[in-house]
Amino acid sequence: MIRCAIVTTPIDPAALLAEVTTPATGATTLFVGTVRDVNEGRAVTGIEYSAYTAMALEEMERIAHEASSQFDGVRVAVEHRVGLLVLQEISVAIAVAHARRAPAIDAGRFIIEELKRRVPVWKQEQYVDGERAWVDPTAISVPVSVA
Amino acid sequence: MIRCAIVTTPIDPAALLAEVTTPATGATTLFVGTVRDVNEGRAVTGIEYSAYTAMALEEMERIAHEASSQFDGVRVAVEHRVGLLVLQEISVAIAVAHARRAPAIDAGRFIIEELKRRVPVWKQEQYVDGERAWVDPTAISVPVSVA
Amino acid sequence: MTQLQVLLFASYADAFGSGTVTVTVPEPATSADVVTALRSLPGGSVLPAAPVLAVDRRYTRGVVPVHAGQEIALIPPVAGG
Amino acid sequence: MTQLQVLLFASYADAFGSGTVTVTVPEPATSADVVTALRSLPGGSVLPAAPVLAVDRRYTRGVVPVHAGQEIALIPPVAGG
Repeated sequence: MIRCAIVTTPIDPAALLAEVTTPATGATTLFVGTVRDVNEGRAVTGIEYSAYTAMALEEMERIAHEASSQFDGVRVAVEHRVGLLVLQEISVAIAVAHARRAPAIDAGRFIIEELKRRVPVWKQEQYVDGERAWVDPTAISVPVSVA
Repeated sequence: MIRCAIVTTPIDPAALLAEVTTPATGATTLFVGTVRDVNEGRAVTGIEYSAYTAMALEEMERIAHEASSQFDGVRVAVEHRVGLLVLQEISVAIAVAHARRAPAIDAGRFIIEELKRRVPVWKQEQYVDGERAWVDPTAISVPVSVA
Repeated sequence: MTQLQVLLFASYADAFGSGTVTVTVPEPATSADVVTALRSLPGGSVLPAAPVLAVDRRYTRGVVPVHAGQEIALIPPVAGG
Repeated sequence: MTQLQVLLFASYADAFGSGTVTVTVPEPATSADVVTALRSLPGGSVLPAAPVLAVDRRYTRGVVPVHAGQEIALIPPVAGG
């Protein structure tokens, strides 16, 4: 079982857990990414997530299928949210269930690492001083002029 | 922040997630163990968990503090349930939050591995045929005469 | 020569002032032609030495042929999760 | 000789028919004396070659001194999680 989605409304982590857990699974892992208040020493008030939605969804599904091939029997649900998120809101949730804990843990880790590396999603941080910057993990942040 | 508990009522994974997540954390992991329907080829209907409660709690706290030393800044909540659990019920939940994902993931894994190795909790599986057996991970299951 | 539409996102869309730009490229065209054409447009200086291109929602590597009818997109450094 | 109370759990409690047994051991006593005394009781054959002992809710390693007033427990193979 694999389900991936790009969503615009709050992610419900408990729903994802329930979705992947069955009487045949014994271990479920959940990874949740949340908006935090500081990045590179700057006070953040929110993050605007945007995506190349069609490709992001396909790439998430490719990653989930790769996880499924590597860790036979995993059940996977992945949601990535887009739009403006405030502090502590969930940007991504990855739930993985398996009969045994090792594949559930390893597949969950594989998926978040690949998602960060490959899924076309971007974030623009909004700072306390009103400035904004696109987050570029390959470089230092690029300031954006405020509209 | 560290909180460990042995509980007798259903574990609420969403509550544990919320407890460890703060504006300063960016990644939260959750590990959930659930009762599954088959073990070593036998159909299971439920598991009776028991514990040396006082020591189990202390050992969980020692493990959480070890995780905290190894992965500075992690916030940890661990609950292990005892009593009779039916299929799909949660026996253990471990929530870990950190500013960054690597410590959150690594600490979560450390805690479940150490918990399985060290925390004095036992399970007696109940099978479809009415038999019961103590689960001994170091050996084959020991059948127990049914009362 | 032919015209191709290219999808832009995030910092690239900001730099080019649009989420879609049209480039004129030789025929048959390659991904390298698309990048060269983009560089000559206003905002083109934002592009790194080797920008990442996706065709039909898959990443490409090296120089690949492209043609009208494909979904061509330039992918800034991703930052999801 | 002195008497010590030992906590038993799970399969051990089943084997000895109780969650607490009293053993008589030499004074000063060691964890090895406790195990030897337990083996001589009905159900004692359930114990493995090197049973795990906890004193005051901490695992012990090798032979350690024990005395009345301590919380002494025999820990069957754990199976939590």
